[in-house]
Amino acid sequence: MSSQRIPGWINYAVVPLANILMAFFVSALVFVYVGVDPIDAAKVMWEGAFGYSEGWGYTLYYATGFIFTGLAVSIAFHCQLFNIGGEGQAYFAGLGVALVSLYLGDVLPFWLMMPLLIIAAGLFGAGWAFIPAYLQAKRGSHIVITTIMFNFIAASIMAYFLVEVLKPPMSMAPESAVFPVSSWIPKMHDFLGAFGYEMTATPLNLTFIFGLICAVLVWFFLWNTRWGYEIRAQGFNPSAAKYAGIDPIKITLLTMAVSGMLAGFFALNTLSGDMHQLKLNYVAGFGFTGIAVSLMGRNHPVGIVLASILFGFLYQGGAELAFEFPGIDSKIIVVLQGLIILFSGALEYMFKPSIEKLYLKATGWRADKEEAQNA
Amino acid sequence: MTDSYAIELQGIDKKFGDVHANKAIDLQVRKGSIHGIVGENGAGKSTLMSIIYGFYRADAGHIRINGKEVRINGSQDAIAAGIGMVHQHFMLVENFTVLENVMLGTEGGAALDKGKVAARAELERLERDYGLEVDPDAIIEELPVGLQQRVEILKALYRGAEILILDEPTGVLTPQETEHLFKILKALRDQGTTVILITHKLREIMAVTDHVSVMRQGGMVAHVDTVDTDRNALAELMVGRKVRFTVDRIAHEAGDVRLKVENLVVEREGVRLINDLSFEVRAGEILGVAGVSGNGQSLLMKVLAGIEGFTSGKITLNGHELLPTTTTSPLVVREMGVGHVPEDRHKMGLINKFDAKEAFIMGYHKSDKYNKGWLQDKKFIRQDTQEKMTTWDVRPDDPDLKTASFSGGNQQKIVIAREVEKNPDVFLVGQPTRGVDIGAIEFIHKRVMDMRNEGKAVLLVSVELDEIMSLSDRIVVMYAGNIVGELKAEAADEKTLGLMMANIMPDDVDTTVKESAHE
Amino acid sequence: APKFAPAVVYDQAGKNDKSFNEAVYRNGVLRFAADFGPVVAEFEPQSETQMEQGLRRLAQKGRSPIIAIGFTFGSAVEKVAKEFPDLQFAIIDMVVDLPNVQSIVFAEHQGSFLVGALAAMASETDKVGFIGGMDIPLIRKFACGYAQGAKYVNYEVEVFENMTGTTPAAWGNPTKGAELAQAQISKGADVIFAAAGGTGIGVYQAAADAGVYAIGVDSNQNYMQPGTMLTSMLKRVGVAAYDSWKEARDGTWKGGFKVMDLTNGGVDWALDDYNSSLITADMKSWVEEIKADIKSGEIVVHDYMSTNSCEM
Amino acid sequence: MLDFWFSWVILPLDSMMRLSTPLVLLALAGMFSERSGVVNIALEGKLLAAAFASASAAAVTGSAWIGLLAAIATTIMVAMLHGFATITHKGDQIVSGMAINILVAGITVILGRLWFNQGGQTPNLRGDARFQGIDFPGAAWIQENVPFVGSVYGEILSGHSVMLYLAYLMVPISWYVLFHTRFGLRLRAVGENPAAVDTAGISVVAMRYKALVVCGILAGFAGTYLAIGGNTAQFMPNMSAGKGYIALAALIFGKWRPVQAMMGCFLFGLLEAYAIRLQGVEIMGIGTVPVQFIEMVPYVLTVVLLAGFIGRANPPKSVGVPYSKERE
Ligand SMILES: Nc1ncnc2c1ncn2[C@@H]1O[C@H](COP(=O)(O)OP(=O)(O)OP(=O)(O)O)[C@@H](O)[C@H]1O
Ligand SMILES: Nc1ncnc2c1ncn2[C@@H]1O[C@H](COP(=O)(O)OP(=O)(O)OP(=O)(O)O)[C@@H](O)[C@H]1O
Ligand SMILES: [Mg+2]
Ligand SMILES: [Mg+2]
Repeated sequence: MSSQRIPGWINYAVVPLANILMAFFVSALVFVYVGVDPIDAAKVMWEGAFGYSEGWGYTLYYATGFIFTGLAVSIAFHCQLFNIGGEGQAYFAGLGVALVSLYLGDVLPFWLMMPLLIIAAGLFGAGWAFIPAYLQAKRGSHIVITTIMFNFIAASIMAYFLVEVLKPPMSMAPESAVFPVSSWIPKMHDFLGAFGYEMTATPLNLTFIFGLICAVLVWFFLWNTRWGYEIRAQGFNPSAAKYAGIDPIKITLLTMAVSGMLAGFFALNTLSGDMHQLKLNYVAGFGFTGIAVSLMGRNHPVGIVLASILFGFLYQGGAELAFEFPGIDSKIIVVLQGLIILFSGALEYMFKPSIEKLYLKATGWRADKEEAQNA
Repeated sequence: MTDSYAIELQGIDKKFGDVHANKAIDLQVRKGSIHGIVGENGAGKSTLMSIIYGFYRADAGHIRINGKEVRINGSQDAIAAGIGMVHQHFMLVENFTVLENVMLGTEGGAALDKGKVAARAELERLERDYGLEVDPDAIIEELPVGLQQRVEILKALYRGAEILILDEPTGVLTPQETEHLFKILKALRDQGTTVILITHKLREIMAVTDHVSVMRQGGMVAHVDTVDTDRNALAELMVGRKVRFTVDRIAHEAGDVRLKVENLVVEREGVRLINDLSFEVRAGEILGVAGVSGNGQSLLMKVLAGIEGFTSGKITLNGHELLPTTTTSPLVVREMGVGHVPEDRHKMGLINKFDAKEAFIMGYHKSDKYNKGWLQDKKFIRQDTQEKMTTWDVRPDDPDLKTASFSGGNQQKIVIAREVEKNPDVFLVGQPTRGVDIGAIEFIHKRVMDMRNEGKAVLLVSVELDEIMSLSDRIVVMYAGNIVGELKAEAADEKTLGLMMANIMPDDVDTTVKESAHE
Repeated sequence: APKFAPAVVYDQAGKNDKSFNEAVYRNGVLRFAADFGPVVAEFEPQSETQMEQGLRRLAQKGRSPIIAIGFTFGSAVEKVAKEFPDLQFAIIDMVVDLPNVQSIVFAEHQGSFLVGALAAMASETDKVGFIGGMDIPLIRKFACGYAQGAKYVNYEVEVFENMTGTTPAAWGNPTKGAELAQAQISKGADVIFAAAGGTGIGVYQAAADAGVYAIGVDSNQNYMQPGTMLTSMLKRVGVAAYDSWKEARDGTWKGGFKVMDLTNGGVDWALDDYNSSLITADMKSWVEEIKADIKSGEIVVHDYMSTNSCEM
Repeated sequence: MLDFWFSWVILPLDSMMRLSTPLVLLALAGMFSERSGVVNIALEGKLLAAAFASASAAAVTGSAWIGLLAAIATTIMVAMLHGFATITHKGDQIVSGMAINILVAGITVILGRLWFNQGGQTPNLRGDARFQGIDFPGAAWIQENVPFVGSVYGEILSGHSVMLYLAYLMVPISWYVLFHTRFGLRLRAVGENPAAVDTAGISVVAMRYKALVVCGILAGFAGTYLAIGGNTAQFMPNMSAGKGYIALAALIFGKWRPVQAMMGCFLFGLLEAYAIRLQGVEIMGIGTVPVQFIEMVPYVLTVVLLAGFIGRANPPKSVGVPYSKERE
């Protein structure tokens, strides 16, 4: 339609930017209302997130988590599947990571643990996504509702495991024992330190690199393999996909399994990379935020990496805000998040027509000419 | 004189994004007349009617009803102005009863139960007066399409429409039903109702209308009185030049049986949609399948193409036997040497958001030719696409252009090129010229005929009788999931086929052909 | 010793939970501020991750001593204290065996014994209730002490016991608390002790609505439903925090194990204007007598956590 | 025997009545919205917003009824935001629902903290500032003197707040509105085939907004019950605790019909009542029951139902699809 005359950068850069700015603007109003100068707050957040190497470390650490949950949501989106279950999939994957780390960590060396952990996280995440996928593909259940339900089911199961199975005797907190060191993913500062680069200690770990690799792989997978072709075909037009011999059941299962696997990798960053033990509710909403990340990143790996960094900034900057302004609630970041999802997801189309119109107006003489030529 | 017009349109203009669906349309419809509107697919007929009915809002222009300028901002304004419309795609709530559908919007008060009593009485009166019987308590989704359409007409009458717009009402009707409908329309006209009728069937235009307007590419190109024109003249007005309906046919002997269907049964949720169907197609012949849509032709094509399974019977495709237990898929069927041009290019044949490169490998995307190990061979795909686009004269010949950006005719060329280039022995073709212009039609018809001449077995499904008659060697007619008769092309004429489509066997038709197919 | 720069990290319930955390805030932070100026840095984490981040963040700023409120901080304190061996840490309700960590634990069983005794004295139905928050040994310790106290006063007393949940969510579910209280009241309980954090708010409300007594926990919660709050079992976490900071300020801070019990006033029962009319002189003298007996060792209250069971 | 009956039948049923109340109201709220074609995973946020508004307004004015009005006004506003995104701007209904849930979870705490300075809680309410239990005539006497059934009247039916009775009254009212009024007919139609409604001269946009207003009102009642109508007397952060999703599950369970949805709520309420009571309790012969498994039953049941294992749950046909006349 009219998008033919609108260049891509309007859609992929200007519109999302306008949406974010709107979200920032509204949250600035909230800041003013609670008595904090939004400019000061922004400064604190910026400084805290990017101003020094520790801030960077935290920002990228959070971003790593979002890369996984964002990619997970996006790959499902390409198949027109709305996977709201990233939260549960990441959570459940934690169980896989914990079991492997706790039971094999003492026996196996680091270099064997790493692939095992990746497999465990991926398998458990994929497994938890597989059931809703199967039910959608075979029985026609609505994947959105099923995955929401599976988040709750995962929460109950994990509570059971943490309280009744994994909690060391005599310990009161619902968390597992600390994993053996051989199952720890090296921290970035240790890793860089080995090469002589100094960096402050932060939770940022090598999973970040793995996240970037995953983003590249997802790109290859979606746009350069026959499976990606099938996923997108199925997403755009299921009946045409069927005509082309694409098995909707297989593709749904494949897509959700890959999506769940990516969500599962979240466990690597947080558990193997930083916490070194399984804790109750350790995903802490990252799975849900993945939806916002994916929306903002326009479901493209490059966009998702950028959006992840933005959200990493919000998280780290937000924590920083809570340190600097003890009076304000760090829930304000939750508000900001909600606004970003609202404006760049739900109200995605609010500014689009006016921005397009503006663009057309600015380049109006050309469009008119085009029409004149056509006539 | 103004007040002798029920509807006057002046300068109606409408764009959907870049699609200029209506360009400065002027139209006058005389009170108490039946006014036909014709034009190719996509000419803008439905859009124009929807504007009159307030479903869309025009970007510019004036509407006058009975001489008075009105602003129609929504369907409620149109209804208030006495306009009723039967849409091309029915506007019924499927899980509601007939009565509920009819009263929706004119419930007669906030409490439903009282209104229902009154509505039932009025509905029953209308049904009696116009011979439009339907059970008021029947659930819509359980009614056959013919009856659903009655409900649509009843809805309009119930609202007291003085101007009735019907958008392609006969597409889903049998000839008798069409006949009956036309009787009603004439009765309505004689009582002073104004009727606007959109149809593609020029025969119908000649039979029932008083005046005709012709649309082409969003514009209004002619207004004529029906008595002053004929089919050929209308066809010429529609496409802008002389139309040639026939394709040259070389006489030759058909070869071996390439496609054989024996006692095919397809059931869905306990309903037999295809009922004990048998036929065969030989190399070098075109078997045409005629029938009112909805009689199982589409399903038959899907089953043959491996998209859907079947319940019992046997299919032999190019020497490969398929039983209900055989695991097939469109991919497997293609491997057996079958090409398939689906009925609906937007729903099946293409993916609007894919670019031409991707469109050209649909269904063949797994073949080794297009893949190098795990990755697709993008360079080769591009080059291959480029070549095909050039040979098939697809315009513009840009492999990176999104499918949606091609015109209908060129989109259809892409689909046909993709399937023909694989050189299949069995060629399944559904509605190959739906919504494409006459130039493309000639081109496509010629290619289908070439396939026959090259010795392929072609199965052609079409609702266009002209198309069926000009291409086929033999014609079978489907009704309610079965073949009700077979004709040699020479013996076929519209009247005979029409009767057969309504399951009425003219005396001179040899209905024994069906049995002989069993041998 | 490191530079004195005190700090506190609350648990996820936040400093206004009207109970455990609030006790630290009111009787620790505010009192310390009143005495020495606003020097204590506070942090309220929003998530599991932020608990550790908050601790580390305060440590990186050179804060010392840093007090972590609650056993949920166990592993975080252990990790961060190891990373910053030169700083001082303290943790409440948990033992972290590091030289730079002060582990402060309370003799909750003793305090619970006292309020259990009071409950039995006040009960007319001879049925009393206990509602715990998260089902963990620590809360079982409260329950067990409470039951012992009640039975000590009246062997006939029946004690209903319910827990709210198994996860930290159990600390903040007043609806569930009220449901459990109503059930116990319907079964005849006329005094209910809640050791359940924010969940207790619902318990006290339900008791007030039904006109029966409730007993508060950690802070003095007598003010919350005047007239039906029989008393509160005081667990002076605020005092413990205050003391820890003060020791550091005075240079007498030591790592290791610190028990707060009846003897040093770490636990107690509350009597103030809100409940003075509910506690008769007899009750008061009897409970004070029991208190003295526990201090002297005449009464030995069994500690659930010593055997992981309420059986002696 | 009588004791067992009382402890394990009567009291859980009594609990169920209270625990199901917000669910019933929310499920009805969801029903109106989904029947009109707007998927409502924002119920959670609407509930929370209403709870906060009612408790705040009641705290400030001292009147529970003003609390109710404030809650209704607030949820209507939230519903309008939802409508603005999904109806006016054709935004994704699920994404906007998520946005609302997250936004409300944050904003209630911030405002609560700012206004009342109690860590996001609102002050504890007394007297007229909350809805209190109403005892039916002779409830205590009947309960005492009529064995078994007396407690049904005295314990289960009597003694709840007016909000609870209002909530259950909403069920027949909703049923009547949905199936026996013009509004209901149009509502059901617009969720099935909005184009049919449009061409019948009814504005789809207006219908959906109206449905969301009704949804807002009912969610307002739900939140009010949660905060000041049941046995709590204040707002606490995140006190909705997933009830919005359970209500959604009950709605699906009830196949988008009011009475059946209420039954679903009863089932889930009863399960919760047992889960609460079984926490950490030793049952002879079994030991302690892991209540986590009881807690997840509603979710599992919903999944099983959606998969068609126990009958089909056919949602309104156009639910989740923004109504647009433009193709593609
Ligand atoms: N809602 C819509 N959104 C976008 N484009 C539309 C819409 N409706 C129609 N169009 C486009 O406008 C043009 C005119 O369509 P319209 O349906 O009016 O044609 P028509 O003459 O009724 O064709 P047919 O004979 O196939 O019914 C076509 O190009 C069509 O694709
Ligand atoms: N559903 C639709 N939504 C939007 N645009 C459409 C839709 N269907 C068709 N179009 C666009 O409308 C235009 C007209 O479509 P149509 O299929 O009638 O082809 P056409 O223009 O008549 O082709 P040709 O010129 O080859 O006959 C094309 O540009 C097509 O891409
Ligand atoms: Mg049309
Ligand atoms: Mg055309």
